[in-house]
Amino acid sequence: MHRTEQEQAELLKEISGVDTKKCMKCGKCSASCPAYEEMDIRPHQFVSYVQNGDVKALLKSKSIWKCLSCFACVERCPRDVKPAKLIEAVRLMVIRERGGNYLTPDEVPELLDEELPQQLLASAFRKYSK
Amino acid sequence: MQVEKTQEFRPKIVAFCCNWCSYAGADLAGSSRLAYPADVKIIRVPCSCRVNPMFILRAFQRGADGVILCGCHPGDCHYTTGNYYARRRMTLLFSMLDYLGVENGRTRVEWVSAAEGVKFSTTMNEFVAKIHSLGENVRLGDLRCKKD
Amino acid sequence: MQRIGVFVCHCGTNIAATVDVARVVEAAAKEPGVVHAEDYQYMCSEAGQLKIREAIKEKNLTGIVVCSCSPRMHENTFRQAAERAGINPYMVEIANIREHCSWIHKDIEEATEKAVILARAAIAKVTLNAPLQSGTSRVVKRALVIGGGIAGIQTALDIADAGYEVDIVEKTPSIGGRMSQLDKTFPTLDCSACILTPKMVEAAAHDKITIYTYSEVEKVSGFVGDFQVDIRKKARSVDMSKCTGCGVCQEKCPSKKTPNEFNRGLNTRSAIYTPFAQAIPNVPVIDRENCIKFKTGKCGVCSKVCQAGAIDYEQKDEIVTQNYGAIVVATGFDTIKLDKFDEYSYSTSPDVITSLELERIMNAAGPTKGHLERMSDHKPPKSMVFIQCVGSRCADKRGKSYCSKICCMYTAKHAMLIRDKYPDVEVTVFYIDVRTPGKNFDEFYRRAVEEYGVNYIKGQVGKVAEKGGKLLVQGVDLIDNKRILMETDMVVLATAIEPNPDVRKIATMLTASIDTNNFLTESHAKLRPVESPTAGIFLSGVCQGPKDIPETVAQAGAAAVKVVGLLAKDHLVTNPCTAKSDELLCNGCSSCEKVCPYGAISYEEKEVNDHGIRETRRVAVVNSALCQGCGACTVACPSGAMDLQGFSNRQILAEVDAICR
Amino acid sequence: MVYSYYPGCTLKNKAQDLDRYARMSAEALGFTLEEIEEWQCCGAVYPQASDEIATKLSAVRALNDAKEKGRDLVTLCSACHHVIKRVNDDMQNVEDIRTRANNYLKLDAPYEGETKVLHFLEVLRDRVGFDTLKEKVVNPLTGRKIGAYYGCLLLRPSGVMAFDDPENPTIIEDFIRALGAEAVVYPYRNECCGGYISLKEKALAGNLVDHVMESAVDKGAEELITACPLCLYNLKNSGSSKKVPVHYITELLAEALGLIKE
Repeated sequence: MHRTEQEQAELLKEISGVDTKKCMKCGKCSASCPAYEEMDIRPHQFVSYVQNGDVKALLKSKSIWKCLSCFACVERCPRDVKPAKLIEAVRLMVIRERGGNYLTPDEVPELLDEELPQQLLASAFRKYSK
Repeated sequence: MQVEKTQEFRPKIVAFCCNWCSYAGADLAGSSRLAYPADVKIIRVPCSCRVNPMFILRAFQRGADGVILCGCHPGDCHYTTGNYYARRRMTLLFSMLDYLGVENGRTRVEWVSAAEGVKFSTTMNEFVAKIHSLGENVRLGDLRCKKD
Repeated sequence: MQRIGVFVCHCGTNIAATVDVARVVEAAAKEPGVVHAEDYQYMCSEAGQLKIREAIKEKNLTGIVVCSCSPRMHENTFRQAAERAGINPYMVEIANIREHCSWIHKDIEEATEKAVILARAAIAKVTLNAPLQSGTSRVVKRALVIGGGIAGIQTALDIADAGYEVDIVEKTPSIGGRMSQLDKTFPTLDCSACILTPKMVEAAAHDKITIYTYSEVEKVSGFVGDFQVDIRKKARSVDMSKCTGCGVCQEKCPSKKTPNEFNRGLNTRSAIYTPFAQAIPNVPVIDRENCIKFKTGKCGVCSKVCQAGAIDYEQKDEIVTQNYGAIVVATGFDTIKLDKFDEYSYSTSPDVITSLELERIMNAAGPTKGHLERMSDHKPPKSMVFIQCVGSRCADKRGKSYCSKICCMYTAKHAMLIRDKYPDVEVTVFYIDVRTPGKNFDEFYRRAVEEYGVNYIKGQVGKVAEKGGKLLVQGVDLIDNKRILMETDMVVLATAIEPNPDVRKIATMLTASIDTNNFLTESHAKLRPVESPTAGIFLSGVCQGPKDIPETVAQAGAAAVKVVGLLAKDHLVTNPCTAKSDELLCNGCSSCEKVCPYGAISYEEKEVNDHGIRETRRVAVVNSALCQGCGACTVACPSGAMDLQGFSNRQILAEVDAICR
Repeated sequence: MVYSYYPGCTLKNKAQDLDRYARMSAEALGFTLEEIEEWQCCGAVYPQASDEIATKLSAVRALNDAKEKGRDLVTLCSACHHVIKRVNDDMQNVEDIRTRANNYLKLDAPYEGETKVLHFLEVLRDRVGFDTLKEKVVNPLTGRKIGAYYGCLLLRPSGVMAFDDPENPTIIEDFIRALGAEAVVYPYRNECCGGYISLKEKALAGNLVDHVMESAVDKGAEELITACPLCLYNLKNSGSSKKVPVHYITELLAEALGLIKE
C-alpha cells in the first residue's frame, strides 16, 4: 500500500500515540539522549519532522538503529511528548516493509561470543526485524 | 392570508437566560442584528441555577413546545458554581422528561457568554428548527389550557 | 390589587420601525391590573421619565412596566424615576422589546405579536412584585493585610496614607518577605535592601499601621464591611517591650545548628534569632523546637546574658480578635521543591543551587559575605551554567504548567552581575525562550549578552553529573544542532515559583477561590484583577499570579485603592433581591446551606407559630448581607420554603404562563 | 510466602547464577519463588507501538498464570520486569490493547491487569524489609565499596515502573548497605549502558559503558552490581576504560547470607 508522506506522518502519530503539537522545542530530549552523537537526525527533530510531514528523511535515518530505548527522553520531557515512541514507530515503519530488516539470521553467528546473553538476541530481533 | 397563518405551526419556545452571560449574549445578538425566530421568548433569571425544574415542567404543561436554558460557561459563573448545579439538575430532569415521552430535543442547555451574540443566535435558530422538526408538543400539555 | 402603568418606548425608530407601538399599548391596556398605558418617543429622556412620574401620581400606580431596551441599559433609570414619584424602585419591570425583538425581527406582524407577549409577561411579573428595601450594613474602617512582604507592605502603606487603620499579619519573625532576601533588583540593579528597608521602617513607624509578626490568621467570619478575624500571635519567648535588639543572646546561644531559613539553608543560625540584621521588629524569637532550654529544660544562657531581662520562657500564644472592613491577601510565593528534578543533581551536589540561593550567596550579608564561591569547597568558580525553566512550563506532574515570569530577567541580572564583578568567570545560560516583556527589560537582557559577554545557548540541559570535583553539564545547542558537554564549577537552576503553600488554608478561611495552581482567582481577569470574587477580599502580589517587583508594587497600590474605596463608605447598600426562607415551611434539612457559595445560610432554633401550635424548630436563616441572590438554594430546597425576592417562584411561573398563554 | 516467579530466557541460560542465588536467598529469607509453568520469552523489548498486540501476549500469559494462582508475580531480570510491568499497565489502562489481547488469548476469564508485578528488589524492600535483611546477614560485606548500576529499564518511565525516583534512586544503595557494604553513589548509575544495541553498535555501546565506568570509578566504586544480565554482559565486554568487577545483585546477597560455600 502506497502512502503519501503526510499519510505516513499521520500513521506515525497514530501508532506512536505521540501528539507532536505538544512539543515546545526545548531540546531536553536531545540533551538527555546518550546516543545523540551517533544520530544523524536528533530526537527533538523526529518530533518536528513528523509534525511537518517530512517522513522520507526519517525512514532513511540511521538514528532509528541507534536509539537505545532507554527512555531518558520520555522521562525528562517537560511536555510529555515521548520522542522514543516516535522513533520506534519510524523503525517499525521501516522493518514492516519487505526487505526492511536491519538484522538477518545469517548475520548472527559472527556476532556471537561466549558470554552473550540470550536476551540480547531476543531484543535485537525484536528491534531490528519483522 | 389569515387562514394560512393559523395553519402554520408556530412553536412556543421559552428561553431561560442568566442575567450575567446569556441575557447579555442575547442583547449582543440584538445589537448585532443577528436574527432568530420570534418564537423564542426570553425570561431573565439571575443565574442558571435559579431555574427550578418545576418552571420547565410548567412551561410544557402550559403548551410550550421547547424550553432552552442558557448560562455562563463552566468556570465563568458569576456566582462561581451556579451553572454546575444547573447542569446536574437539568441532566436529571431531561432524563425524566425522556421517560415521560417528551423528546430529548425539546429541551437543551447551552452555555453562552456575554460575548457570544453569534452563538446565541445560531443556537436559537438551531433549536427552533429542531422544534419544528419535532412538531407540536402534546405530551405534558394540560388539556384544560388547550384552546380551540 | 395592583394598579399598573405600561410605558412603551419607540426608541426613535429603533423599536417603532418594526413594532407597532400603538398595538402594544392597546393590548397591554387590556391586561388585568393595567390602569394606564401610553407610548412615547424616548422613555429614557427627561420628558419620558416625567411622563412616568406624572402617571404614577395621577393614576396612583403601584407598579410600572416599561417596554423598551434591555434592562441592562435603563432598568436603573426607570427605577430611579419610580422612586422619585414615590413608589418602591423594585416595583418596576422592563420588557425588552428592542434587543430581544425589534432589532432581530423584520416582520412587523411577528415583532408586534412578540412585543405584546413580552409586555404581557412583564405585566404578569410586576403584578406579583413586592416592594423591596435595600439593606445597609456597616463598614469597619480598618483593613487587614495578610503577608508582610513588599506586596503587603505597599498595600498597607497606601491604605494607611489614605487615613485608615491597617494591620499586617506576618507569619515569620520579621516583615520584608522574599524581597528582603534578594541582593540586587532588575532592571536598574539597585540594592534590594536599600529600597525595601525604608519602606519597612515607614510601615513600622506609621501611626495607622499595626504589625503582627510571628503571627497567623486563625479564623475568619463575617462578610464584606465587617469581618471578624482571630490572629494568633505565636509566643516569641522574648518580651517585645523590653528587648533592645542588642543581639547578645544570639551570639551566646549554644544551639547553632538550625538551618538558616533566610539563607535558604546554606548556613545555620542560633535557636534564638532574628532572620536578618534589618529585621522589623528587631526583636528575636526563640525557635522552641531547636532551643536546648525547651528541649531539655537546661541551658537558659540567653536569659542570663540578656541585660534587659526580656527573655520570657513562659510566654504563651495569644489570640487577638479584631474586626475589619476589608482583607487583602498578600501571601507571596516560594520556589518549588526540586526533588523531582534530580537529573540536575540538586539533591546530590552542593554546587547545584537555585537562583534564590545564589541571591543569598551574592548578598554581602549572606552566608559567604557576598563572595561568589562554591558551597562544596568554598573556591571561587571559573565557570557557571544557568538553566532556565526548571519546573516551569511543564505539562507533566513534575512541575508547573505556567511560566514563572521572573526567571528570564533575574538570570540575566545574575549573569550580568557575575560578569561585571568577576570578569574571568565564564557564564553560560541554557534557555528555551527568553521572555522579557517589561520596560527596559529586553535592553537589559541584550546588555548581558552584548556588553557582558554572557553566552546564551538555545537548548536545554539533560543531565548534570558530578565528576572529578566539577560538574559535567550535558546539554544541546538547538541552533547549531550539536551536543554540549561542558565542565563547569557551579550550576544555577531557575526554579519555578509557586504560591505560598499556606494560601490554600487562608483561601478556605476567606471563602476566596483558588485555581488549580493554588493562585487566588481574581474576580475578572481583565477588569477586576485585584478583587477576589468574594466581596471584601482583595489580592496583592504573587498570590494572584507570578509577578516581578514593579508589577507587585503596582498591584499592591491598586488593591489599596479598592480597599480605600470600600472603607470610605459609611455603609454598604445590599442587593435586596436575596433569598428568603419561609420558616413555617422549612424543615431544617440543610440542603440550601450546602449549595450556597457564600456561606450566607445558617440555622437557628426558632420558635414558630404553625397554625396556633407553638414549637421550636431548626430553620434556615439567610444573611442578606452575604446573599448575592443567585437562587441556587431555592431549587435545592425540597419543601419550597426558600424563595428569591425579585425573582420568586410565583413571578417566574407567571412569566412562563404569560408567554405560553 | 510463595510468589509466582518469571525467570526469563537469560536466567535459564547464561545468567543461571542470578537465578540460582535468588532462589537460595529467597528461601533463606523466608519466601519461595515458584517458577510459573510454560513461560515464554517476553521478547526483552517492550513494544511501544499502539498496534503491537502479538508481541505482548507472552507477558499477558505469565501475568494471567499468576492471577489464576492468586499470587504476585516476581521478576528479576530488568528487561523482563520492564516488559511485564508495562504490559500489565496496558492491560489495566489501555482498553484497546486489553480487548484485543483477550480476544487472542481466549482465557477462561479475561485478564485485566489484576496481577501485581514485583521486582525481586521490591520484595526485599517492601515485603521482607531491608532491616530484616540486615539482621539475616551472617557474612557482612564490610569495607567493600559497591556502586549500584540501575540502568534504564527498572526506572523509566517512572510513571509506569514506579520503582524508585528515576533520577536519584536509592533502593539498590539501601540494599548494599543492608548487606554491610558501603554504597557508592555516582551520577551515571541511571544512564543507559547501551546494552540493547551492543550487538550491532559496538562502538556506541563501548562509549556509553566508558561513561558509566568512569563515573563509578570517579566516585570511588570498587565493584558494581546490577539486576540485568544484559547490562552485566555489556559493562564487562564493551568499552575501553578502566573497569571494576560487575556482579549480579543476588550473587552478593547470597554471599552476605552465607549461602556461597567457598
